[in-house]
Amino acid sequence: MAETTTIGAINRALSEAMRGDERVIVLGEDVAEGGPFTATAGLAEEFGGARVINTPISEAAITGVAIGAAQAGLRPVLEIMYVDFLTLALDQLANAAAKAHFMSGGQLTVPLVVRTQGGAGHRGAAQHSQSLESWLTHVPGLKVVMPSRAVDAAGLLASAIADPNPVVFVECKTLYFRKEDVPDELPAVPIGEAAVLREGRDVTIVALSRLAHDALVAAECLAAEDGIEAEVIDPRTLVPLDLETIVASVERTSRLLVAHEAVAHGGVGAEIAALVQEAAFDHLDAPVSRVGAPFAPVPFSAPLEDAYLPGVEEIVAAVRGLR
Amino acid sequence: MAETTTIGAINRALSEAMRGDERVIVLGEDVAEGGPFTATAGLAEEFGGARVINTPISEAAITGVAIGAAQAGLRPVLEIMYVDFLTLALDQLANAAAKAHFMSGGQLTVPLVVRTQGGAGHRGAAQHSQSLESWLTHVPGLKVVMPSRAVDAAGLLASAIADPNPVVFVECKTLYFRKEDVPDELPAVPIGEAAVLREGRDVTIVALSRLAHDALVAAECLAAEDGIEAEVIDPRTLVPLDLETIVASVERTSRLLVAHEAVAHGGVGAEIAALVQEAAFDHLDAPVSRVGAPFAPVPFSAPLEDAYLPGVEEIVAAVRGLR
Amino acid sequence: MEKIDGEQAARLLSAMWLIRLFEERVGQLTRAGEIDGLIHLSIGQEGVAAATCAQLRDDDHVYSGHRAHGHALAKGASPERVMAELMGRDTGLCRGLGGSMHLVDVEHGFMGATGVVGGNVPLALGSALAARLRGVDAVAVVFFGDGAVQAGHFVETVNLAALWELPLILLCENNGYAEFTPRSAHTVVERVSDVVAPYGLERATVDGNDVSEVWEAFGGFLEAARSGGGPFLLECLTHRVRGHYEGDPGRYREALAEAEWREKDPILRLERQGLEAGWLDEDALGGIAAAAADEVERAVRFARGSPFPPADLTGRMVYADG
Amino acid sequence: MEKIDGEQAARLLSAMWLIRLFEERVGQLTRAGEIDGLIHLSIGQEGVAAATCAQLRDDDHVYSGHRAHGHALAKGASPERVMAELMGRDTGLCRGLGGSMHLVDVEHGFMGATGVVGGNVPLALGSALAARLRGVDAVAVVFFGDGAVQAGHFVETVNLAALWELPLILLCENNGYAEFTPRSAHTVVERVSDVVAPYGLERATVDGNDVSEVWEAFGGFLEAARSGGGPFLLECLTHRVRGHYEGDPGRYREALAEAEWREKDPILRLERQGLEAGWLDEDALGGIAAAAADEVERAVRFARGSPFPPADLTGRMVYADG
Ligand SMILES: Cc1ncc(C[n+]2csc(CCOP(=O)(O)OP(=O)(O)O)c2C)c(N)n1
Ligand SMILES: Cc1ncc(C[n+]2csc(CCOP(=O)(O)OP(=O)(O)O)c2C)c(N)n1
Ligand SMILES: [Mg+2]
Ligand SMILES: [Mg+2]
Repeated sequence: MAETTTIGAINRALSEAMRGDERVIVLGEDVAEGGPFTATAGLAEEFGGARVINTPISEAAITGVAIGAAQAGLRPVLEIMYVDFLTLALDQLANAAAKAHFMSGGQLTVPLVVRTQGGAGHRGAAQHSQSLESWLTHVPGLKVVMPSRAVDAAGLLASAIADPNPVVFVECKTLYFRKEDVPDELPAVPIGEAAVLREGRDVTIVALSRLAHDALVAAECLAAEDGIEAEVIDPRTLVPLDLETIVASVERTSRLLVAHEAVAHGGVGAEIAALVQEAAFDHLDAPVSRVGAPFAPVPFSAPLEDAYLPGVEEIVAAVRGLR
Repeated sequence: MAETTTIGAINRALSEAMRGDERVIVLGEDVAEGGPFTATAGLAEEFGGARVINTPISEAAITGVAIGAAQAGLRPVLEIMYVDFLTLALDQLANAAAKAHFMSGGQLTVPLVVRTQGGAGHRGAAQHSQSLESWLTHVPGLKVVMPSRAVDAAGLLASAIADPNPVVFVECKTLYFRKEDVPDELPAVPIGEAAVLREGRDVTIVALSRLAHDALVAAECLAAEDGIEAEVIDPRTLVPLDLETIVASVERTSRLLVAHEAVAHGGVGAEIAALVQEAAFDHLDAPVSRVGAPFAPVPFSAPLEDAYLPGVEEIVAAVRGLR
Repeated sequence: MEKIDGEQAARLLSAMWLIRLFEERVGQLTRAGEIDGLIHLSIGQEGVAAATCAQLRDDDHVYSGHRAHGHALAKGASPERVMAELMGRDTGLCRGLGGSMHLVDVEHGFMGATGVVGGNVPLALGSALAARLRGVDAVAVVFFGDGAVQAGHFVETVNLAALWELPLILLCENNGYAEFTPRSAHTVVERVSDVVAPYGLERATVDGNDVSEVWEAFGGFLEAARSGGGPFLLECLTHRVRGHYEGDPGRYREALAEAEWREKDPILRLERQGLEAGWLDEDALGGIAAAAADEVERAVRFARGSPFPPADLTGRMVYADG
Repeated sequence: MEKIDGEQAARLLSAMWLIRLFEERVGQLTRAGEIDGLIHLSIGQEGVAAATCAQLRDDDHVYSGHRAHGHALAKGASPERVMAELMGRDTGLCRGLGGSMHLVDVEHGFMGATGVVGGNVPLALGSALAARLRGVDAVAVVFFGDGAVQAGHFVETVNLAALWELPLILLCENNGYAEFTPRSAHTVVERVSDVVAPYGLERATVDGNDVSEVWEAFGGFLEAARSGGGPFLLECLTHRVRGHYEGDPGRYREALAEAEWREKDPILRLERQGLEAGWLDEDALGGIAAAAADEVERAVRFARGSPFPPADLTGRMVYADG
C-alpha cells in the first residue's frame, strides 16, 4: 500500500503506458509543461518532445490529428484541458472518431483516449465548471469512463489506452488532490464494470465521480441517524454501462437514487432511471430518485455555487424522501 | 384553409417575421440561394443581401456573429444546414449564447434563433442523419423547439423569433415536403405548450417530430386491431417541457410510451421517462417504455437504414408490450 | 521535375476514363433510383485525382471529402466494390455502412472520405505525424475543396503542419464553388495558396485540368515530402461540370459553353497531347475508353448481383473488439 | 494622426495606475483568500487597455477574454462594482454570477469577457454587423491574446470581417506566452499581424508598452472605422509581469530584470515622457497614483461591505423573460 493522489495515479498510469508501448503518445495544450494540474508532469523529460507534444489552442484540429494518428497505428492520449472546451472538439469526436470503425465497415479503428476533466466547486464559474458526460453517452461508438477513485483512474486509464475504440476519460478537478491508499502494483480495471463501494440492503445509490465519495459519507450518516443501510455503486464506466450490477442491487433494495454533479435534466441519471424503472419495475417500492445540479449554469459567487452543487446533504435528503 | 408543406410554412413564417420587424436577419450557408431545402427561398429577393446573408463554411464563427448581433439588438435567425454540423457551433451555443444572460447578471440578452434540421431516412448516412436534440436540452439557457406539424413550425418559429432567449429550432428533413392544411392566418404557437394530437384513455404516447405522425398512424392501427385507444401528445417544445400535460394524461391512461428517432440511450425519452415515473409513480401500471434508434450510427444501406429507423411498427409493438 | 511519358499518359487516361464513365453511370443510376443518397460527382475534375494518386504508394495515406469517388478509384479501390458500396451492398468497400461520402479502402491507403467539409484535413496530419514517429517515409495527402478553406479546422491544421514540419500534402481542388455560391461569396482571398502564405509552407497553384502540370507539381512536392520535407499545399484550379449534387437544379451558375469545355476537359487535353507527342494513336485511345467502359459495366453487374448486408451488421459494427 | 497631449497623458496615467493598483490588490486579496477563482492579471499590459478604451464611446462595443479586468476598468466600469464582482457580491457588475472571466458592463459598452480563448472574437464582429445594419457609426473592438490566434474561430472571423468590410478592430495583446508555453511552441508565424495578411485588412504591430504609440495607431484605425472603414488589426507587443494566473509557480520563464522592466513599464515610461514634455511634475504624478490608490481602497471597502446575492438568484437568471 502507498498513498497517492488521483492526479498522481493518472500521471503514473500515463508513464507506465508510455514505457510499455512506444505507440503511446501524449498531446495537448501545455502537456510538456505538465499541464495546469500536473497530470503529465515529467513525461516530456522521460519520453521526449516527440512523444509528449505541446499543441496550440486548436481543440478541433488537435483532436483530428489524434484521430488520424490513431488510424495510422499510434495510441494517442489527447488532453482537452477542460471538458467545457470539448465543445470545440465535438465534431471530430462525434462525427469522425465515433463513426470511423462503423462507417468503414470495420476497416478503421481509432484507439484514442481523450482525457479531460470537469466539475465545479473551485469558483471557476460557468465556463470552467461544467459536467457534460451525458452528451458523450448519446454518441454510439464512443466509450465513456468516469472514475471516482485513484485506483480506478489508474486501472481504467490503462484499459482505455489498450482499447481499440475511442474512449473519453472524464476526470474531476476537485478529486485531483484527494489522497488515497493504493496497492504498489496498480491493477488494470476493465472498462464496463461497476464497483460496489459499500453494501447495503435498504437503498441503492448509484453515484458518479465526486458524488460517489459524497454518497459514502451520506451512507454512513443514514446508517447512524436513520438506520438505513445504503448500497453505494460507482458505475466507473458510463458506456458501456454495467446495468446488471445496478439492477441486481435494486432487486434487493427496491429503492434507487442516482446522483451526479451534472445538471439533472438530461443527465446520465435520466438514462439510468429510465433503464432501471423498466428493468426492475416490479421491484421498485418508490420512484427512482435523482440528485443533480439545478437547471442553471454554475454561478461564480461562493455561497451560490455551494448552494448549487449537489453533495452529501442532497443525497441524504433524497434517500429520506424515498418513501 | 390552404395546403402547405412544412418547408413552405417555415418559409412563410420567416418572411412574415422579416416584414414585421426589421431587426430580423437571416444568415447561413447558401441562405440567399434558398438553401438546399428552399427554406429561405425568395427572402434575398424581397429583403436584400443586407438582411439575408450568405456565409462561408464557418459554423463556429457565424454562430458567434449571430450571438454578437443579437446582443447588439438584432434578431438573427441563423441556419445550420444539418444538425450534424451543430457540433461545430456548440461551443458558441453552449458557452456563449446559453450563458450570456446568466453570467452578465441579466444585462445581456441573446434573442437568437438557430434553425437546423435532423433525422434520417434519406440514405444520407451517419454524418447527415443524426438527431441530437437531447444534447441541447441539457444546456440551461437554451430553449429547444421541435415541431412535427407545419402549423406548429410556423407558429413556433414566430414565437422563437420574438423570444429574448436563444432558441434552437430543430426541423425534420423528411417532414419538409409533407403536405398539410393550415389556416390562412397562421396562428402564433407559444413556446412550452404540448399539443394533444389524439385523445385516448388507454395509453399515452409522447412522440417527437416525425414520430408524432407515426404515432397517429400507430394509434389508429391499435384502435382497429387491439381496441386500444392511445392518446398522442406532441411536446412541440423540449425546453421548457410541458410536463403537466403529459403527467395529466398518464394519470388517466396509466401507461406511457415515449417515441423519438434519436438514439434511445441518452435521448430525450430518458428524461421524460425519468420525470414521469417520479411524478406519476402510483398511477403507472407498467414501466414507461421508450422507442428510439438502436445504439449505433445511422447505416447507409437502404434495408439497414429502414430496419434502424423507429416508426409505426415499433410504436405498435411497444404499446402492445406495455402489459 | 519528372515529366509524364507515353506509358504514364496511357495509365492516366485509363484512370480518368474510369472515373468519368464510372461517375456518369452513377449519375444515371441515381436518376434511375438504383443508387440513392447524397451523390457528389467529380466529372471534370478527374485530372487531379489521376495525376496525384498515380504517384502514390499503398502506404501513402489519402484522405478526402464528400466528392471522393475519383480519389478512391485513383488510389486503387476496386470499381466493383465502390459501386457496390454506392448501392449499399455487403460487398461494398464499407459493407454498405458508409456510402458515397464515407468510402474507405485501407488496403490501398485510402483512409477515408467525410461528409464534414474539411473534417479530414487534421486526420491526414495525424497520419503524417504517425509516419514521422514510426520512422517510415510514407506521405499523407488530403483532398479538399475551396469551400473547406474557410473552416477553422483547416487553418488550425495548416498552422500545426507548418509548426511540426510533417510530410503532408494539402491538395485543394478549387472549382470556384461551394454548393451554390461562388468563392467570392466566401472570402476575399481568391487563391487558396495565398491563404496559407503566412505559415511559410511551400505551395503552388496549377491548372487542375492540365494533367501534366498537376503531375509535375505534385511529383515535386511528393519527392520532397518523401525525403523529409513538408508540409506542402497544391491548389488545382478545376471545374465542376455537374451540379453540386445529383438532382441539383444548378440554376445558380451558367454552364461552360460546350466548345470551351472541350478545350479544358482534362481527358480530351491529355488525349490531344498524347496524339501530338505520338504516344498514342486514335485506336489506342479508343481502346482505353472502351476498357474503362467495360470495367464500369462489370462494376454495375457485380454490385447488382451482390446481396445487401445482413440485418445484424449495424449492431455488430459499432465497436471494434479488442 | 492625433498625438497625446498633457491632459490625455494625465487621464491615461490615472487609468493605468488604477488598473495596476487594482490588480496588485486583487493579487493580494487572492492570496489572502478574499477573492477566489481563476484570476488572470494584466499587470504590465495596462498601456494597451488605457490607450485604446480612452478613445472609445460608450456605444462602441468592447469584447475581451480571460484577462479582462483592465479592459473593463478602462472602458468605464466602476472599480467598486468590478471588485464586488470578483468577491462574488450582489453589487458586482454581474451580481456575482460571472466572476473575473465574465465581466460585463453594458452601460459602458463593455459587452463581455469570456473564458473561452478567442471565443468572443466573432461576437464582436456580430456587433459590428449590427452597427452597420442599424446605420450607426459605432465601432466594435475585441481584445485577445496571441494564443487565441491559433484557434479556428479567430481566422474564420477574420475572413468574415474582411469579406463584409465591417467596422471591427481586432486588438491583439501579444505577450509572447499562452499559459506556460511561448508563441514559438504554437506557431511559426511570429507576428500576429502577419497571420491576417492574406485577408488584406489594414494592420499594424506596435510596442504595446509605449502608450503614445498605441494611442496613435489605434486612433488612426478608430477614425477610419468610424467613417466606414474596416476591419483593422492592431497587434500590441507587451509583457505579462505576473504568472498566467494567480498561484501559477511561473517556473516556465525567467522574469525580466528589474532594471529592464523599469525601462519598459508603460506607466513609468509615460511618466518620464510627461516630465520631459513638461506636462506634469513629480507632485502631479504622485497625486495621480495616490488618487488611484484611494479609489482601489474605496472599491475594496465597497465590495467587503456588500452582501452576497440572494440564494434564489441562480434560478431566476437563467432566462430573460419576454
Ligand atoms: C461542416 C459542414 N458544413 C456544411 C456542409 C454542407 N456542404 C456540403 S458540401 C458543401 C460545399 C463544399 O464546397 P467545396 O469545399 O468547395 O467542395 P466542392 O463541393 O466544391 O467539391 C457544403 C456547404 C457540410 N457538409 N459540412
Ligand atoms: C478554448 C480554450 N482552450 C484552452 C483554454 C485554457 N487557457 C486559458 S488561457 C490560455 C492561454 C491563452 O493565451 P493568450 O491567448 O496568449 O492570452 P494570455 O493569457 O497570454 O493573455 C489557455 C490555453 C481556454 N480557456 N479556452
Ligand atoms: Mg468547391
Ligand atoms: Mg499571450
